[in-house]
Amino acid sequence: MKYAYFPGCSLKGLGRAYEESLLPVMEKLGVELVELNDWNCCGATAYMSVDETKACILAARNLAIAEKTGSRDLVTPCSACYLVLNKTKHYLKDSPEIRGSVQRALEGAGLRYSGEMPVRHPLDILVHDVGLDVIREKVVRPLTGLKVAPYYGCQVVRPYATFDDAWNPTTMDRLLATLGAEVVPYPLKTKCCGGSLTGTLPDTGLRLTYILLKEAVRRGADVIATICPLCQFNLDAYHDQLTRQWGPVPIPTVYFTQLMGLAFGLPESQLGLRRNFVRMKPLPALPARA
Amino acid sequence: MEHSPRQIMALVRADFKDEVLRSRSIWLCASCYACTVECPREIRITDIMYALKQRAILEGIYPKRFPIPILAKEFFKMVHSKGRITETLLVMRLFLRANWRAVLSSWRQGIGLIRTGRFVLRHERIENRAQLAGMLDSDLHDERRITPKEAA
Amino acid sequence: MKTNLTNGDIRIGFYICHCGHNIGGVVDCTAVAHEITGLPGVVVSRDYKYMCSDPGQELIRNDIREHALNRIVVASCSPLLHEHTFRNAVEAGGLNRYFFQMVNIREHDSWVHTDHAKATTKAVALARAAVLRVRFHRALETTRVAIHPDVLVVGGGISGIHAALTLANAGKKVYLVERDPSIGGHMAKFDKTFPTLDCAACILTPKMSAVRANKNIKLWTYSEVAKVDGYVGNYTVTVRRKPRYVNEELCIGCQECIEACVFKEGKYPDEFNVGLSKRKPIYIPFPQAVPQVVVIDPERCLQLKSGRCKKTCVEACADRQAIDFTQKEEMAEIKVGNIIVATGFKLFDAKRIPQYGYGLYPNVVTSIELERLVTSSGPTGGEIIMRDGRTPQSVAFVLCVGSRDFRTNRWCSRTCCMHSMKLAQLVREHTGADVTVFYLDIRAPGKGCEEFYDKSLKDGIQFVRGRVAEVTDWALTPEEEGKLVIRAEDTLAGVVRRIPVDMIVLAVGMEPQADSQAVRRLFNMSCGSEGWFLEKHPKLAPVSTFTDGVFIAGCCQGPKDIPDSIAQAGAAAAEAMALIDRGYIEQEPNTAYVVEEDCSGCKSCLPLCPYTAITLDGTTQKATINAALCKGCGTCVAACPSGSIRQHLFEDDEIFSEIEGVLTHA
Amino acid sequence: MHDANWEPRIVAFFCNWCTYTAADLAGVSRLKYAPNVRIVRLMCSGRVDPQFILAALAGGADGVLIGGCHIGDCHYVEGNLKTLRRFQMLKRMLAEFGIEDQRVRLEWISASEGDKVRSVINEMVEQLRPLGALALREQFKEWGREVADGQPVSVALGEAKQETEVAHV
Amino acid sequence: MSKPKIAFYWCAACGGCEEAVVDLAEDILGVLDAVDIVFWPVAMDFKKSDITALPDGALFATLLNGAIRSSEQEEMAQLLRRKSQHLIAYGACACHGGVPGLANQFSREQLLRFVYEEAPTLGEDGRSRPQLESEANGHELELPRLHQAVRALDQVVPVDYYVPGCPPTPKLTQEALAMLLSSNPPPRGSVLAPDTALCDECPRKSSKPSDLSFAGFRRPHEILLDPEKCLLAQGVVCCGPGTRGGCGALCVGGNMPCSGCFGPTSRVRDQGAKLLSSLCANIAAKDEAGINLALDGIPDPLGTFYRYALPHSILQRNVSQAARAETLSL
Repeated sequence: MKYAYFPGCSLKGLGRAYEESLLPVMEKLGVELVELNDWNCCGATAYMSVDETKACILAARNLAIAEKTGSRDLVTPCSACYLVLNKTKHYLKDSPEIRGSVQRALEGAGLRYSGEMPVRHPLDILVHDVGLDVIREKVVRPLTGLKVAPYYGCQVVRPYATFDDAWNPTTMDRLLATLGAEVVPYPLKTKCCGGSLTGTLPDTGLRLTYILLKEAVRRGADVIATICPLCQFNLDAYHDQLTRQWGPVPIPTVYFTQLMGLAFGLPESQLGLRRNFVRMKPLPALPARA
Repeated sequence: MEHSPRQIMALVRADFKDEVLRSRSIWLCASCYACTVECPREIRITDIMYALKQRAILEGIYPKRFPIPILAKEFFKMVHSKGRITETLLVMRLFLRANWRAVLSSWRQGIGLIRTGRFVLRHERIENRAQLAGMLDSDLHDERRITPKEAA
Repeated sequence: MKTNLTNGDIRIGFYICHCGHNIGGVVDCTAVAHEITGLPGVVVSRDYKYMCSDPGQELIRNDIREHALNRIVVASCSPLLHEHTFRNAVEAGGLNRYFFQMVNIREHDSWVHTDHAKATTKAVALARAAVLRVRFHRALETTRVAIHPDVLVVGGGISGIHAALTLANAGKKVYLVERDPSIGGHMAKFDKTFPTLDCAACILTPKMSAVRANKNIKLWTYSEVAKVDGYVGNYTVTVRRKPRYVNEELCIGCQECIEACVFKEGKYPDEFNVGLSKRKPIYIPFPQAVPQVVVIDPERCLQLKSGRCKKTCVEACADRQAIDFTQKEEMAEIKVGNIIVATGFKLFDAKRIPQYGYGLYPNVVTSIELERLVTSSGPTGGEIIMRDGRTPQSVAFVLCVGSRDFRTNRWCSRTCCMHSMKLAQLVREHTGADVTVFYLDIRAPGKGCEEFYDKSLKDGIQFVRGRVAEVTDWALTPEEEGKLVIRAEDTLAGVVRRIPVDMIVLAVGMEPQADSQAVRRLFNMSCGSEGWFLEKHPKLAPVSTFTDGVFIAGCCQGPKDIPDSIAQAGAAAAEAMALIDRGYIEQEPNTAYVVEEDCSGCKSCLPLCPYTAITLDGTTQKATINAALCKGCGTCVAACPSGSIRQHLFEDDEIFSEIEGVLTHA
Repeated sequence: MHDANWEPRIVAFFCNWCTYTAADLAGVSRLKYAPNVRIVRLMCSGRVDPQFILAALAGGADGVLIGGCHIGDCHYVEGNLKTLRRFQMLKRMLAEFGIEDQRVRLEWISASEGDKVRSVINEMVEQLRPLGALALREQFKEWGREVADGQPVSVALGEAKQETEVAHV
Repeated sequence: MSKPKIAFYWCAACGGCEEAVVDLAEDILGVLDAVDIVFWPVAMDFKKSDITALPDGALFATLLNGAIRSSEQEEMAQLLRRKSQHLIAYGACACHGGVPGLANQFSREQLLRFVYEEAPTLGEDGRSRPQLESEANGHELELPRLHQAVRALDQVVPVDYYVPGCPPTPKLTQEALAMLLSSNPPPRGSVLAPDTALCDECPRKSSKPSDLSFAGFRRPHEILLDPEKCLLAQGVVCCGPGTRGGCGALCVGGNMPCSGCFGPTSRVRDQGAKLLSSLCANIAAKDEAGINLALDGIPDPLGTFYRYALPHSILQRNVSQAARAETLSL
């Protein structure tokens, strides 16, 4: 199973741990991710605020590069990239005007994009293509006893709920259960984490982050598993301000791929766990007869 | 935020252009699409907010020194020149432009990033920057300054 | 064989109607009239403001006399609307009513085109076609079809009951077929009715027992219509009677067999109480059920499933021996002249909106469930209690659940506002809890309804204007702990509010029945795009359908409250009675007929007729058409390879001339 | 080839119960569509004799539209089924006659689909525009000139045949 | 007083109708008693001048067979019309265009190009078209011009009576002649054959089921035809129901389906359209795919339904864009 891979700027920057844990896990499962060469930033949520057509051109360049590789699907782990690339595909399909501008831009650069290549998320690949049974076989060190709150964030299920239900997604829940973890029922799984507001308008943004962390603690979770670098950063980086403003919320936030790595018995150092501000406690001891 | 999304829609329909474009509300939208998915009349509210932001920047009447539009423009410039974003440098640029005092108050995040080896000072770049710049400039929008795409 | 149409015989009067501005505003009527004067046979050509008015029809009558006209053409609105009016005028003028042709230049021309010149050209072309066609018209007589006096009413809800009673009280014999074991429909489940707050059972049960007592009504419950053949006045309906395993004549509803059943207490969800209580395999739907007869559920009764039961119920019914496990499904055939379809509606399944947590949080209930809770004969004896038995301190009503939403049902279900306010007042009365109603627009249009809304406000019921975004159980503040939190934007206050409540009632909207497509095909009706049965005309003929002799009443035609349903039921009964009392219906003489000397007996037409109206005459070995059975579709006429079958009102020459007429004009 | 303001002319055969009623609904709802269509009302689409379609084409129509109820909705149970069967063969034969496929079209339009009447008519007019006029009425006249005192127009409309006054000596 | 003069002539024909006259066998003597044949080029050496010499209307009747395909045939038809009191279209070609009429599926240019330039049998140097005027060893040669389309007789000159059939049966010919000579001939323009379909007199009529629906169609060579059973019932396309009777069902007698040579009844304007309407309405399939599958059993619809009556059909000929573009002068 071979996929074109679009990491996105975050996975090279603040979300480095996401890529560091994703690649070994995928390799363990025999999935080959071929990084697009010379990919550019997808524009995330900020670029579109300046110019819509340019935003589509920006994203379309990546789609064209991906199509040139000839592989069947394009995988992009970061929610913002996943949303922008899918949104661009919809814009190209629905708006002839934008399609015209983008086609012109692509031709000018000797590129072409037919619009057929599906943009997918690692969760979708792991659960639907690889399959939970194959993952279960790879589990060496089951996460029994670890209570995990599954947090999907907003942009991976909205507005395009392609591979999971928009209101109550379950792909990550089932994946974590396969790893042996105890999935805590978490009603805020698709609420917004505050996004870029935590940096620009802290008093508004951080309140959303606090609500997520508090509810996860109240629900007795040991750790929050997330699939988006921005969510991870927000939930991990502002604990001191949150504690000062609202009170302690002692819970770490990790990527679901890091938990998979642990379950597959990969060394912590290789999974970028030391990148966290709030470190994960060592896994609860396995029950005696495991 | 001065106006709720509902009021923004009403103001837009009532042609209160300045009132809307100068308001801070449109900038608070984190584009989480919860409203678009919930709207019983299937109105694409998030896309309308984007259109309003684009118009505000185009006509240069967004609230001055308000961090979010500044972040958007800095983001826009960095992508144009480098092809990729380096978050730490982007945030630095934002704090310098918007409110430099924030540089001081976020020293904890800075230290944390250094401790966890994520404090990058070198720009991430793509090789074919010329190709990207060419593509972005080929977009016709430049001549049609005054009429970017209407609100969807 | 062609009628010799030398121009001398044909004297045509052509009339074009302005219809106020509807036609005159787009089509230049005088120009059209002028253009038509040039056509062969046209003696009179006028344009007039309102042809369908009395003076307009007077015009036709006088012209026929003065100018000895023998053909009339009127260019105005759709023939489906006023063809009848003008045929009467032609007949009143002394001409055969079928020496007339109508031209649709309103719905098909002025109303749908903007270019005046092109619309006028089109009007001339259509008029020309009619003038050429009418030359071939021949005198015809309407055929009368006898109307069987009996009536079939499908659906035993309040509409079906009222229609059946109205007809039966007028002395007509009525078959009332109801799918459930008892009549009563949704109304039987209500506690009180708005806006008068009088008890539903008190006003419904007398009508239900009237149905049982009325000897003119043959009540077939637990039965469904399986097949309908024939046509207006002569329907043959096959009804599938599901086995009750209890003899209706013998059972007096003493319910001793229920006591004696091997199941000591209820085990299966009680449909009538929408699953809030349990029932045994042998049960009576609800205390005031009509017929007051027990029914045995074949899927649940041990004896019927496995044949190994002590059959304590049979022993309990020793003297009357009403229980009979050998009952089989029967197909009964009845002959009726008219059919009234009153099959009602289905409630929106609240599970389709996961944001409201129905099915996830036990204390989120639907309005019908609350209806059963608040009714004294309900599972909790009228006590409004939550699943854990506690009485709720705060109750919220969420309106427009599933309605007025592009993603589910676009329409407004009309009754949920009033229904919810009624339930809100009952909740306040029974529990004193604070009640909040989340609404978009309160719709209380009926008599006494606005006053009812005021009463609700005066009773202290909070009204928050805003569509509920979400119902969750995660608490932000301590007083939200253990409660259901409603997040909604209070659009009047302009803030997003979080309101913790104990119980939430979803006012689910109305939807067409799940099998409405199958039912409409049974009765040859059509459906609107949403799935409600389509009435002949939304304003002028709301209870009749395009199929003569088939009427619709109540919510199957669209969401409405009880007073409107009763009104429609009465209207449908009246219109059916009109047909019955007249005794016949005039059949449009557009049937096909075989010209015997032309027919070669090639039998190509025989398999074509779904009504088996075409048969081979044994002696002549030629095809013949039974005019009574022929519905006038014309399929055989188009198919006869030697052109030996023709159709009144749609002769080949008439249609060829119409084609030529619409084309020869520029 | 034809004058600039030429407009395609379409003859439509609509069944009384579904498509004709839908056209009325389009009128009541004031929907706007191209004025190129002339509607002929028949009780059922099953009554549409292929001869009518050929006569319309030969008489000068540029396109023919047949409207009937959706399969299963026919007021006469299965009149539209026969129409569908005939139409499949007629399409093949018209192709052999050299008539472009878009010129004759069959559409199922139910009584409540007023808007579909609008969209189908508008779409058909636009599809016929590039094909240009069929104009067989003029075409037969011109072809007729080849024979000295050739018979007027085509036999289709039947007058030619009946009223031939025999030039009798 | 001299016997009424009659003439026989053949235009675009195969000579079968002339054969039909000879088929009268000894009955021809009866005919000779009654009439004087003054023009019968296929049988005896008559010359066109024999006719031009006659005064107009001198001929009591002319039995003209064959369709009109060229300018010469048109001229002869005009001539004979002028010279005859009664002009009779004798045989399917004269009545409806006949088998030659099938050429109307193609435009004139298509025909000429294929026959003289593209046909596989042509050698390399054989690709040249015959010219109207040409010169050969000192002589001026002239050829009649090929018409744009094949026409039935009544599309060129007014016709008094029609005797259908390919060829008309001897019985039909005799009745026609007898009728002509009788004192009260039927109204002009009528067809001298019964006005009901062939099934009326078909021996197999009783074996046709009353609920016949076609799963598919097969052609006569594809199955072993039961000599007793109605051919349509065996799934073979038989044009009997849409064709006039009067031939005594000769083809059906020869275990072959009727192909429609007697033309439609007087109430039908387009034989092909009517046959299609009746046949296809009775196809069993209810969905588009199934219907098309059944229709594949009729590979050449136009040839099957318009075998003899294409020129008399409502469309008469190929009206494709190309055909319409060809100018008359070609």
